[in-house]
Amino acid sequence: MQQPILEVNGLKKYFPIHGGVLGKKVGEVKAVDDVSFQVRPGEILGIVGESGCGKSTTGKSILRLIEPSEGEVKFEGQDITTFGSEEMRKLRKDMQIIFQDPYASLNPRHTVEKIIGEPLLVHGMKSKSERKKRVQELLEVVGLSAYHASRYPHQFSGGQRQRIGIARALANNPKLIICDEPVSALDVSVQSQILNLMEELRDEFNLTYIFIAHDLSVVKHISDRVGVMYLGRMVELTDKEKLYEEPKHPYTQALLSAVPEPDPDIVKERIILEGDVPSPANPPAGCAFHTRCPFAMDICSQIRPEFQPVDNQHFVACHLYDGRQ
Amino acid sequence: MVTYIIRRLLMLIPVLIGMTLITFSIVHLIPGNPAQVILGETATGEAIANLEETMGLNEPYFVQYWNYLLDLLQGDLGTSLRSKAEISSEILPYIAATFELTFFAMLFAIIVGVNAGIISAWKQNSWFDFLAMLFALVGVSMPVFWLALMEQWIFAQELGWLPAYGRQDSRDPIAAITHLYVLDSLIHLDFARAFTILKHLILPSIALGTIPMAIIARMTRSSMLEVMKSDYIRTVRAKGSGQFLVIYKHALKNAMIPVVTVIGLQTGVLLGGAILTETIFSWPGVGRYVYEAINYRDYPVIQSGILVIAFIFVMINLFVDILYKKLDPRIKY
Amino acid sequence: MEDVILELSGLSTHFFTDQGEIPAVDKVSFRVHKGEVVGVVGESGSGKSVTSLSILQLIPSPPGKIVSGSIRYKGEDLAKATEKRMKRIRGNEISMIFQEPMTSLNPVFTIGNQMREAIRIHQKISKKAATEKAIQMLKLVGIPRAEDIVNEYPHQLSGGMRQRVMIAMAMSSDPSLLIADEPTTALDVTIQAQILDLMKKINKEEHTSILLITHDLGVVADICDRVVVMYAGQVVEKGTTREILKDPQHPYTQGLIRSLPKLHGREEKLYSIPGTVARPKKDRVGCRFAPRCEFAFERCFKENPELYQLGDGRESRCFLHTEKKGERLEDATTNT
Amino acid sequence: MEADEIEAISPWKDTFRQLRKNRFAIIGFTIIIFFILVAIFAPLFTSYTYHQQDLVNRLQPPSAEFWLGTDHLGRDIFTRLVYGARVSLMVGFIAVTGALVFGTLLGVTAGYFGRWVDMIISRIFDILLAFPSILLAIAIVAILGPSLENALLAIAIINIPIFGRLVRSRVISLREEEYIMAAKAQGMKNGRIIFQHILPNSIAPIIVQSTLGFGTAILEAAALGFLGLGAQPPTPEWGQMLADSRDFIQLAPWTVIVPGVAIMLVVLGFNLIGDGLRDALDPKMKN
Amino acid sequence: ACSGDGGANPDESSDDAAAETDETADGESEGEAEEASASGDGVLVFARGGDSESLDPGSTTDGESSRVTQQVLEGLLTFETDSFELKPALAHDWEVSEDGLKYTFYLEEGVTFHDGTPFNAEAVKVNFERWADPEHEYAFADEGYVYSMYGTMFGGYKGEEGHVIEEINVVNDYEIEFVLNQPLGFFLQNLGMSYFAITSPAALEEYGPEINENPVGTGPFKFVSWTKDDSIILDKFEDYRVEGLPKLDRVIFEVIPDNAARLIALRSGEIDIMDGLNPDDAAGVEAEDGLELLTRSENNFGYVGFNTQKEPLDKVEVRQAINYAIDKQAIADALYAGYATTAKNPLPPGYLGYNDDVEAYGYDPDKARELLAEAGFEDGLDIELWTMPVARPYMPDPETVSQIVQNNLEDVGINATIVREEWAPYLEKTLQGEHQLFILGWSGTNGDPDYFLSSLLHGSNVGSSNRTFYVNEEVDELLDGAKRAIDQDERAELYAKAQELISQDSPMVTLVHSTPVMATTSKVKNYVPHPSTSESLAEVELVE
Ligand SMILES: Nc1ncnc2c1ncn2[C@@H]1O[C@H](COP(=O)(O)OP(=O)(O)OP(=O)(O)O)[C@@H](O)[C@H]1O
Ligand SMILES: Nc1ncnc2c1ncn2[C@@H]1O[C@H](COP(=O)(O)OP(=O)(O)OP(=O)(O)O)[C@@H](O)[C@H]1O
Ligand SMILES: [Mg+2]
Ligand SMILES: [Mg+2]
Repeated sequence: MQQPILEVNGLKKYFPIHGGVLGKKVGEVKAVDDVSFQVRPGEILGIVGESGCGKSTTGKSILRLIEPSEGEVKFEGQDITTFGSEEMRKLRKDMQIIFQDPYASLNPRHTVEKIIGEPLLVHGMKSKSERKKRVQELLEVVGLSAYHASRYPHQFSGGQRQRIGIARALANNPKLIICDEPVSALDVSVQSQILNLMEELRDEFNLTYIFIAHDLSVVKHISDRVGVMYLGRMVELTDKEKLYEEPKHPYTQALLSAVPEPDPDIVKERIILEGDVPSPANPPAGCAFHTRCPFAMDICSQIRPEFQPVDNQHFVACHLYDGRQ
Repeated sequence: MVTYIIRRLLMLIPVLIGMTLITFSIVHLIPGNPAQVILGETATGEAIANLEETMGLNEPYFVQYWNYLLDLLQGDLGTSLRSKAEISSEILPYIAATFELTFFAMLFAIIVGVNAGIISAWKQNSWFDFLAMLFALVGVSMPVFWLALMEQWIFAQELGWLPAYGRQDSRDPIAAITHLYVLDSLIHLDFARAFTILKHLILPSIALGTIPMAIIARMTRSSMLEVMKSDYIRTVRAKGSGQFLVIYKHALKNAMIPVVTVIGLQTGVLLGGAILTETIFSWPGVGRYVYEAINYRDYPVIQSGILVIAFIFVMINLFVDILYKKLDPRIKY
Repeated sequence: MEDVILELSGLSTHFFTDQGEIPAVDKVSFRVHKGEVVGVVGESGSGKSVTSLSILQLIPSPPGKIVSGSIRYKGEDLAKATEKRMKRIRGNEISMIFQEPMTSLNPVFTIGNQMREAIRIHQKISKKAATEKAIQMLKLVGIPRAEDIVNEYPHQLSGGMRQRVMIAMAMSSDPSLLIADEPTTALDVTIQAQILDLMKKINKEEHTSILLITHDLGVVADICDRVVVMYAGQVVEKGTTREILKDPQHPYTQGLIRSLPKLHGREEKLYSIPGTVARPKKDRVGCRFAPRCEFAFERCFKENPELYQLGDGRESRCFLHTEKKGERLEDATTNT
Repeated sequence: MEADEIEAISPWKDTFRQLRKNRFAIIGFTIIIFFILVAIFAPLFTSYTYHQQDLVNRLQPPSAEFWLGTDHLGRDIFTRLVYGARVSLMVGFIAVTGALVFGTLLGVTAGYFGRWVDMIISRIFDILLAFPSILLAIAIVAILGPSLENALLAIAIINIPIFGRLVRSRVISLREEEYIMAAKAQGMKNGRIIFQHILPNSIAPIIVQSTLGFGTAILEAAALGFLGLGAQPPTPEWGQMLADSRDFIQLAPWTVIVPGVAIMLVVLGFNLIGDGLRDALDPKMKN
Repeated sequence: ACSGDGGANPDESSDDAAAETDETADGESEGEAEEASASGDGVLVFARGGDSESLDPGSTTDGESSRVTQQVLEGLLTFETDSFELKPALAHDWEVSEDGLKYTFYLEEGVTFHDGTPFNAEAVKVNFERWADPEHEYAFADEGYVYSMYGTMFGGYKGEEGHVIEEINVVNDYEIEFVLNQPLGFFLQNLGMSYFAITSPAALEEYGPEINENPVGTGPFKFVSWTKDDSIILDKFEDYRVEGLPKLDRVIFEVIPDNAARLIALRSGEIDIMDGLNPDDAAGVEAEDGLELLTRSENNFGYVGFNTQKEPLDKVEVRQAINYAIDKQAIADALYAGYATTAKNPLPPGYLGYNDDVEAYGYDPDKARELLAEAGFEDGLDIELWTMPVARPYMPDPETVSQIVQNNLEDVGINATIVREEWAPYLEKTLQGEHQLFILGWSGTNGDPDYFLSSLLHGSNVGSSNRTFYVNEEVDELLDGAKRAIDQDERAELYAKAQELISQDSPMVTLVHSTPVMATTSKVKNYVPHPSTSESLAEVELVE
């Protein structure tokens, strides 16, 4: 098998909660709680889950935009959590991120030229004219025109801004791009433009994506493999066909059944989950999903299920599949 | 809640220590020898040296500071060089006088400011709004002392409607209990006197309260406008509530959250501004106490006076913070 | 018709701003029948919210103003009703819930306080009785621990719970019509499923008509009987849910449906409508969708098409429906 | 695409456009420009000097000869007023610049480096802010001795924590902005992030605060002048002019009214501009 | 002349909680009146610009304090109502020995203090010893009490070389004897000063260092309450030694710092007497019905001093030139609105030995320029002009004076830079001689010329009150002789001579003697402002 480009082992990110008279740490938000997966070069790994389940934190921890609390992140075989700040800075050429909010992720006081040109500058392209040329090239790649370079972000529509964000991410020919919900803020009709663009770019530049989203159909559309997160944990991870056709984890099943589809012919057996997602500051013991799980057993409230392969490359964290590997 | 208050109090400790250090240093950096001031133009060098000795002025700086801290911890603010009285007891009537003035100034500022702000927001872009906001802008641009002089000139001198100075009818002084004269006269059930005392409060309160009033009015207006745009106000309207309920119940409480902070800050500003107003209206308050002390180089009074004012200011802000949390249930303690 | 509860005809709401006059809602007409769930779909900025707010005269004014048209509620024109009359309608005859459950409740009052207020505005009952009614309503929408919840503040509840509270509040005076402006957009899928379920239940059990505003065609498929599609302030297509989703007539509707990634079935490269969503703009000539339309021809840029009646209450705003161009439209559909 | 029709407008141009539409701001600018011109060309307006005494013509009411009357030393009030504009504008400028420079430095340091640096700087701000400002200014001037320079210094000092806190809070909130995180993700160094991304985006509130600060500084200087702790005679500082004329309010009200109105107008001018800028720069007004 | 039965009328001290100030809380009810119900008749409100510092007269030199203590306490002697002529007070008679070293006083009998204890010779002795001896049990030196006026007037304190009082002998209850170690020409004059008023020894015992807030004397009014920076209330002392006095029931001293406000209050009738009228307002007051304008006689002078030991002011020509350059009349007219006379001597007219023959330096810029040229400064010179930061009766607006002086000097080619210092550093630095030109003044307290001439110009006072650093041995000798002489004519002659010399040497520009103006309502009768700035209100009446 091919050497993975990225390998995440036991990644954890706990945010401290301060309180009490002296403002001591009184608890932690377990935003990401022991997540492991691998990404192969050239593939698109989708990550889905409900709001607050830790998708963004996972993405940002991988890039060390948030310092992970624990765990290992290996990029091309090197554990980058041990890198110093200068090493890390250099590495950022190869690992990029696209943010959810195209409005917030562009500096409102910089022109598009500056926004896209700056990463070039900091990674060594000193010549102004060279940068200018490259910026125009990039703009065309993402479907904008060269004359857009002198504009400011607020003069663009959401979709166009997201294109600028993508151009910025592409500037230094990265190997891996983490896409944190890149289309969820966009209009439906524009969303497909961006999805198509991203696919084209992947093919053209042989990129690898981690594609984070909460929209199951979008993830399904673009990914090769999909991981499902619940309350800071990865509960299921496998090829997309397998996941959508025969989901194994009860949460995945419920999730898939709950998605309304624009097709009156599909009559679904809805699994309506009771209650809300528990707080990550105080996750249930054992399996985090047992409080809402229709198949919950005694063991579920006591022992945290292992995240393990049930079938070939089909990882699930659920006691229902204990001993089926 | 209690933990929050305790935490805030603990956080105050470094601030308080810093404050004592500053007041102490300020006072000791002021040029001029208090012994010289006490003895005046006619003093001999020897007499001055003797007095310095007795007053402990030639101890090393940090020894003096340490002694000062120890005394403070025992509630001892020192002894006034000028009156030779215990500052901790002498200062109380001054604080009461300032408190009364500040209270009424703030009352004026809040009542007028908040309502003007509300009506302005309600009738946005009406002529009332325009005039009120213009007035508020002029209000914040006006020097307090000038306003005080103008008031005194017009209302006391030219029109003779209101008394020009002081806290009460000087011919007929009140028997002070709390030194808050309005309260005292009510305790005595002497309503005629309460009326006179209130009359004395009008001009200085307006002079002192105008700037905060203008600031509060502007703040209330913008805060109200902001709140009025919010989703929950739309919800209330969708429920079929009338405008009055919308404004005075739902919008006001939310809009007051930032306003309360401003009120707290302004109260502190008032305490400072009181120095000017108190001098002009012969108000025997703590601002004037400190100001006179500066002229007199009354070290202990300057240092304690500034410290006490700053302390009150800090306490008001603490109180406001707590109130703030009470108004806004979202905030966790 | 007897059972028409709400009928908008030619409703235009404009905003008068520094940037000029914005026709956010432009001659919108549709009906809601008794017991029916009507969906209004359209992308962001297409005028859905403004339409719904116009019905209850909740448009922020200034800058907004209903410039023409009528809103007939049980025969009465709400566009001309006085504020006093509107107060009695709002929350009583017609209730409304909003997209953002996080911000739609007043953060500084308890749930009970806000619900009681909603109840007592329209019903002369004691405070205690109102509290009881509130608890009863909360139970109806499936909120556990309703007795405690009434004493809690909005921030202590999750998004789904808040949306239920909003629904409970809206339902507390038995309205004939419930307007829901994107009630589930801010919620997670599993929670959305709960809320949609609840709305269906209300529609079935209380026979409340629902005007559901959404941009999610999936939601429409799930719950609506009929659908109105909006684009740039105008209605571009109307029909039953099945008709719209299975046999869209307007190029925009077609494009929209084709550009959605599917959860089921094989996926292929997504269709995409070029360009960006048009904002409503005064004095725009031609079809609003023309710049993005792959079928656009000369006329589309010169005149704005009207809604063509396609029979059975189906309507579509496209010149392709004129006889001459009829076939081309057919072509386009079969091509999908 | 519609966006194509729009030319590239920088946020600054945009602000300027907004500002031009704001009638109050225009009035403010007019007032301030008027006073600036008056200050620059002071000697052209008058044939007197500001310290020229004429004891025979003490306390004269306004007349053709003395446009705004004379003060208790027979000096022409109009002349003093005109020269006083120099003092007031200078006070505002120097005090605000001083406070701005030091406040920004401290604020950026505290906000960006956090931890104990932030702790110490923030506590210093807290302590300074724990004193009512005018009181602190009085105390500082009392240490240094009354003079215009010292009053300026005191006003600058009491304004430092105001700017400092503002900048610090901007820096802290910007640190969490996605575009700052994006900059970090591009591999930019701290210095670049501070100077290219954080500071330019903090400028709007700083400008607003500076403009309003001009007004407050002038008021504070006047208050110190009034207490005899600011500019010293015969400097025609407005607050000090008020203090001088205070005893003559009944005999010669103009001596008191005129400087007061001047102070008010200038401060009003700055406040109008500040308000206008706030509206123009408020990001909420956009989109 | 009055009953000696010591006890106060018990009715008076009812309801004392009401008027209690903080320090009098210890059950002392004497002197605390019922709540102020006696509004209207018999209540006089006297408004001034600042509060008293201390109501213990010996421990302060503050005029605002004397003004009040004058009503509450009395000394052995006092002054006539409008001059420094002595008249009896607690001592009805006195004798001076030939050599001027022994003074015997015969005290009034049957006088009681306000606390009911009897006044006697022992009380006098206790008071004088308290002032003289820092170790005395009532000296309260540890609390910062200093009796500087005593030190100044009697040559120092116990054990010091110049201290003139050798011993004090109580002959009997009503006869007391002061033995001096050297004659002091103005010894009796000193005893008339309000600073040397007698406090009840019982009160000293009772209040200790808080005596400054609880004065107990034998005066016409007794102390009731003191609200700092606001008001001091005194009530009629029913058992006052003089029958029929005081005529008022109550006196309230009110603090109103703002001149304009004080005048407004007078107009509206809120107050009866105002001190510190702005001279510019005098004309208005005079013209107004219902208000009276009063003046105090001249008892002070303001001056521009020279540091005679510093370049270029060590040259007498320069000093004289400056003297000619300054337009004193203009200052008197502009600043004092005419309520001042230009001065030619550092002694107010009417004082013993005032030399009217001294020729004044008139305003003569040409002469000034001439003299400057003579001294070698034909091209002008630069000089510092120090100006005092506080107003005093002799100098109600020093800032303005300095500006006028600056202007005058400019006319003769002297470029004066105004130097401003806070009051304390000002006094310190001028003592140390850091200054060149400086503005200051002097007010009389005991009506004796020595207090003016020696303090300001005697060589031995360089480093204390002589800030001109003027030392002329001839002048010193004259002054010393005058101080020791007891014959007043002889003294007068010596002083006149000294003034002649001083004028020639020109160590200072004597500017003006001011006549401070005051205003009262027309209801106030028998109020006579005293040159010392404090006067007894015993005779004052209010009539409608
Ligand atoms: N800086 C932070 N401090 C404390 N808690 C945080 C912080 N950032 C995130 N969290 C918490 O961590 C959890 C996971 O957050 P995260 O943003 O990763 O979720 P997400 O899956 O991306 O959600 P969404 O779909 O809303 O973007 C949440 O409960 C969030 O409240
Ligand atoms: N207060 C307002 N002032 C000016 N224009 C407004 C205002 N509110 C709405 N509009 C304009 O009206 C148009 C329609 O807005 P509306 O809120 O109805 O869209 P929507 O379909 O509800 O979109 P979304 O899906 O984003 O909620 C928009 O183009 C918007 O610019
Ligand atoms: Mg996220
Ligand atoms: Mg909407």
